[in-house]
Amino acid sequence: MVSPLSKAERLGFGRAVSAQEIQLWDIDVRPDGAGLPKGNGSVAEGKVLYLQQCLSCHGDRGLGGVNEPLAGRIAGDAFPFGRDPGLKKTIGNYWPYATTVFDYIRRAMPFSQPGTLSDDEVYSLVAYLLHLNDIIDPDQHIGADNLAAIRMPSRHRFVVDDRIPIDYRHPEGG
Amino acid sequence: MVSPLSKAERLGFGRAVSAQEIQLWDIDVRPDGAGLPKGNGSVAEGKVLYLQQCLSCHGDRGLGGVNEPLAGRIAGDAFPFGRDPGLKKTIGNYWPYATTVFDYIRRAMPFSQPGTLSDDEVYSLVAYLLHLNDIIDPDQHIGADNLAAIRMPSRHRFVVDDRIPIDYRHPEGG
Amino acid sequence: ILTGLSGVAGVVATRPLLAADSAEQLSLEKIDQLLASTRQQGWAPSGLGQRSAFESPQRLPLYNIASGTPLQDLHGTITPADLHFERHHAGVPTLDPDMHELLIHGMVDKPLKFSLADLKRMPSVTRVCFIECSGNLNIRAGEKTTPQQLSGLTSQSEWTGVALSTLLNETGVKGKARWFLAEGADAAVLARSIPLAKGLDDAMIAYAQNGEAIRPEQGYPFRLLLPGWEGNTNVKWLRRLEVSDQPFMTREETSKYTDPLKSDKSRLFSVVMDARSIITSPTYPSVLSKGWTEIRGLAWSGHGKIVQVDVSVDGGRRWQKAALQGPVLSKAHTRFTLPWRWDGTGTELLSRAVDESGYIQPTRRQLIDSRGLGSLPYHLNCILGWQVRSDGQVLYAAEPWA
Amino acid sequence: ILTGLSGVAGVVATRPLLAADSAEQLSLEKIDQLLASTRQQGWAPSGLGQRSAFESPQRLPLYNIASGTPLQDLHGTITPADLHFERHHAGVPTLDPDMHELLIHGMVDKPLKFSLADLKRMPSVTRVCFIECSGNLNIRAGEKTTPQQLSGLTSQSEWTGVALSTLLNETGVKGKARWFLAEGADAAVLARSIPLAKGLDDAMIAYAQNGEAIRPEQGYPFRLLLPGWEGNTNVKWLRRLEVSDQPFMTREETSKYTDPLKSDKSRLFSVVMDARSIITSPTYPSVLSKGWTEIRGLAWSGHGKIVQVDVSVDGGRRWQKAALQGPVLSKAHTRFTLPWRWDGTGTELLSRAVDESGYIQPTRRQLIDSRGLGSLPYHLNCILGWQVRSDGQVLYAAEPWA
Ligand code: HEC
Ligand code: HEC
Ligand SMILES: [Ca+2]
Ligand SMILES: [Ca+2]
Ligand SMILES: [Ca+2]
Ligand SMILES: [Ca+2]
Ligand SMILES: [Ca+2]
Ligand SMILES: [Ca+2]
Ligand SMILES: [Co+2]
Ligand SMILES: [Co+2]
Repeated sequence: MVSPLSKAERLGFGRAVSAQEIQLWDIDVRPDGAGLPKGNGSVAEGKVLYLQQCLSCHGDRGLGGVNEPLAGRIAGDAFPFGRDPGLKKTIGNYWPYATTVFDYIRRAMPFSQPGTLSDDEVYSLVAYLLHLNDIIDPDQHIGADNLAAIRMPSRHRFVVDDRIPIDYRHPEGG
Repeated sequence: MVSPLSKAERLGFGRAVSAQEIQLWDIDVRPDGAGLPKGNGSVAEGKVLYLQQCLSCHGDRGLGGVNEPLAGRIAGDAFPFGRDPGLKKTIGNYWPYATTVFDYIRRAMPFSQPGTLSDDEVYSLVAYLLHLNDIIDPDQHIGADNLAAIRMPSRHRFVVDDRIPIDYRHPEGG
Repeated sequence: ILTGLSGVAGVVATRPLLAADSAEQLSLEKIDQLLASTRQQGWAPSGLGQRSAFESPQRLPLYNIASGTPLQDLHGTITPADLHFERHHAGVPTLDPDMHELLIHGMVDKPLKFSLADLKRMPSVTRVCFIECSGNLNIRAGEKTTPQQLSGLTSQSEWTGVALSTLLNETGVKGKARWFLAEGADAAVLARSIPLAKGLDDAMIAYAQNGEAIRPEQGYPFRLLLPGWEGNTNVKWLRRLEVSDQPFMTREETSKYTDPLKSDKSRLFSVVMDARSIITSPTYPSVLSKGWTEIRGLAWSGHGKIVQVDVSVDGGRRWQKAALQGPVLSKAHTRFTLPWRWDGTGTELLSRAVDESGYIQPTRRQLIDSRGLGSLPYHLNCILGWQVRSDGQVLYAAEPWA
Repeated sequence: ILTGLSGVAGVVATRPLLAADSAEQLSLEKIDQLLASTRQQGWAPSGLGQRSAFESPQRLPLYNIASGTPLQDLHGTITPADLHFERHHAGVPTLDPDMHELLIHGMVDKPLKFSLADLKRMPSVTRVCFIECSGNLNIRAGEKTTPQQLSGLTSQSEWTGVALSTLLNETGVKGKARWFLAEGADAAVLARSIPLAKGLDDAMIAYAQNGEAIRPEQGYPFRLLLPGWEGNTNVKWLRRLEVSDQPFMTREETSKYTDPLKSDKSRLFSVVMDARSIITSPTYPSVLSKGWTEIRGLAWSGHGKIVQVDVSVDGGRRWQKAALQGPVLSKAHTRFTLPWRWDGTGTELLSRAVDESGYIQPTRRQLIDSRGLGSLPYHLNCILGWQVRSDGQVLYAAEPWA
């Protein structure tokens, strides 16, 4: 792709921003781990937080809540979603990247107080949810150093829509 | 002009209407007198009505009211409106057809109680206004038989826009 | 993760006025403000949306008989229905759509009354076009005049309705018919004579505006729509069409809406709106700052499509072709734009529309010379100017009368 | 003066159900009603218009996360802004336009923040296009389902804003950049990865909708507009664009908005909305009467222009080409119509859109066969049917699942 941008004259709009201004909003976490903040958490800490802040909506151990189910695997890591519309998608049976769990919880959860969890707390909640989904052992810590390396069970199931040309570089990471 | 209508199939919409339904709405009066209702009126009766129902807005003898001036001639029936934007247009110095006076008063006046004048009352008001504009004598009656024949002073000043093709048949009447 | 930040220093150097000091710390208050909307749930979905509390566009009521569209506040080409200009002669009537009918009679084979339900079931047509009052231009405007105050009596909608030709096909039309009277159900019982040729060309009985039922001020439950013709002929609250062999010479087409000429004549039935344009930005009351800006405006013509708009940024010495935002539609407000880098010196901005008939928007002087000063209350479609003062103030600059 | 009335008798004879008896006298009450609106002044001009008291179109809120456009009540192609569908993940935030800015950073030469004032001063583009939630179709709809309930999560506006390419020209973009993240300032901080190619093609930062400031529910003060792409990618309340060499794999493009296939794979980035159409009239809850009517609907495609819409009035045995209301725009709701004379026998109405890429709107069976039943929650653009019962009732007729 050749950028058409180089040719046009700049108009001079926009203001320069400080690193802090960028940092404040730059909360995304990519599959290759770019964006993961310093810190780490544990399954045990995550469980305590989950009981306090998540259980009411997502149910005991991530199941049976009024909102999305968060846990559950399919035997043999089968992936029959395309054939069975009744199947519930969970982190364990569907989500291709563990980094997305961190990214999403930090963005949007808990639903009524988003943005209130510390980075360590988010790591702990990710650890607990990965554990609930049988992806990590109960004593495994999750942090900036290892989250991107977690290989999710359904990672290999995802294909990019090839019906239109998207110049797609496969994201690195788990 | 060839009507393109003859070719298309009728769809069957609309309902037939009674003569009374048409009559109730068919209030227009054309320059050739078509539409003039039976009846007649006098300048004297018109003056009484005018004082009661029109004076408050249009002023004494059609002048100096808060709303449109209704009377006034230009010496020699000159027509310098295109050159002098300050000139006030009146029935006497501008209106091309007397039938329009009847049509408009019956439609729209008095402003806050339109539609309340009898046809005879409208004829009388027309008579009074034509008299105020020095178009008829004070003792002349105005009615269905003679209104269309009144020749208005500026009648000959009006030309149809010739910059676009309008298939224009000159209206008959005064 | 702060890729690209290395560029900031360079930006600071070259654009000191705009650059934030990257060493400067954000206050806690500022941080809260930058994150506030992401920390609490917003409002739930609703049956009807509302404008942002930060926006309050308004029509400008004039003498109790009209209200103008805030042209300087709008973008694109569609006028929101609640900001469509108004001009009425006896206020906005309330009509019950289950009762109100359209009578077609006169020189027809079968007089018929059509209900709104009939119209909605019949073949429909949709088109985007402007409506403009032919009295649209404040002749006496001073320099502190907005586009809305100056010429806000024009608006544009997507109209849907039934082609009048479809209705006349139902009634049939006698061979000698040449005109029809269109009459409203308002307290002015406003009536205009329309050549049948226009009625069979592109006239429509419109019951919808921008997708929804036509608004009361625009003629609910339906109006006559005559694309490109002066607003007054687009009779609202339509109740009756009488087909005739001659015009009716109503007060609206004799006492009013005629154009006195310098030849001591007066022009009847000057119904087509000639091409015109107006710059909508920058205009009063905006204050311009130096540098790049986009000159924007609207151009339209009752004769068809706009083919060109010229803009002058030096009071008319040189003219540049503005870009026209497509699709350019016939008889429709057409958005034009011209990039401009203002150097801070006083000047005057002008725009000039050209339509597909070859008509070029005239100066006021040209209009006076060809028609006469007394003709100007209607169809005053002259080139309009905006003075940009060196302090950035933008003022309406009327062409001198003499 | 009652020319043409002679025809009345004939009309009465041939259309007895509709004809008024011309001998019948109108009651005094009826006469009063027929003249009422002409006898009293109506309301004065106002700052903002209001709908007729006889009209109350409403969105239909769904589960507190969405609301649908009343497609069956609308005409033409523009959706009034207050009836534009909603879909949000954390409600509608309140953003102060003087504070809210757009940050562009990542693989750019100069990270910059743009204010709304900046955007409004920059080169503007305007286009009409639809937005549609890719989850738009109620899979479990029963027969008493309106178009609004069935697939009301699509609407159309005239959008004005700044081409994203213009903004990226200000920041510069690194040679290896291929994607960007678009992120909202709502409490979901909703984020999607977008290929840079789309960003440089026709993406826009839209600050205006149907001429006025974009409405809160549509992203006030500005949103990302990706013509033809699934609604979720058109990030509202936009606060940040981060340019990158790879996608970010947010929850909205992995856990959600991916399409499981029968091949035991799941499709990421199925972003283009394939062609579809829906008949909007006659549909539930309208009751049809015999005779002539106009079948109406909307067709659209994210791949470009609609080139053909076929309508069947016999459950799919024969198909007729519907008329397309021009101008037909790319990636835009296109109104189609087909005249129809209903004879009173039960039947089924279907519509099928074809776009300029040659794509033909599929049946649900075809979608299941090619993708799998589990893929249907998103991009379910199948042909939709409406059963017309002999009593005139019109009911949604879902294609059988098996
Ligand atoms: C008040 C209710 C509520 C609480 C408390 C809550 N959530 Fe949620 N959660 C939701 C809702 C609603 C959604 C779906 C939001 C959407 O689709 O936009 C959701 C979605 C999620 C998802 C994505 C599910 C998917 O399949 O895409 C995750 C992960 C999640 N929540 C984690 C958490 C965690 C961790 C906590 C506690 C820190 C938490 N939630 C607290 C309501 C809640
Ligand atoms: C309450 C005020 C008021 C009263 C009372 C009133 N008028 Fe008027 N008249 C107006 C207004 C306002 C107009 C202009 C309406 C418009 O332009 O739509 C007008 C216009 C006219 C015109 C047309 C003037 C022109 O130059 O086009 C005539 C003729 C007229 N009135 C006659 C009458 C008569 C006759 C009566 C009494 C029966 C009457 N008016 C009572 C307010 C009034
Ligand atoms: Ca980032
Ligand atoms: Ca810790
Ligand atoms: Ca008549
Ligand atoms: Ca008498
Ligand atoms: Ca005026
Ligand atoms: Ca859905
Ligand atoms: Co005129
Ligand atoms: Co998709």
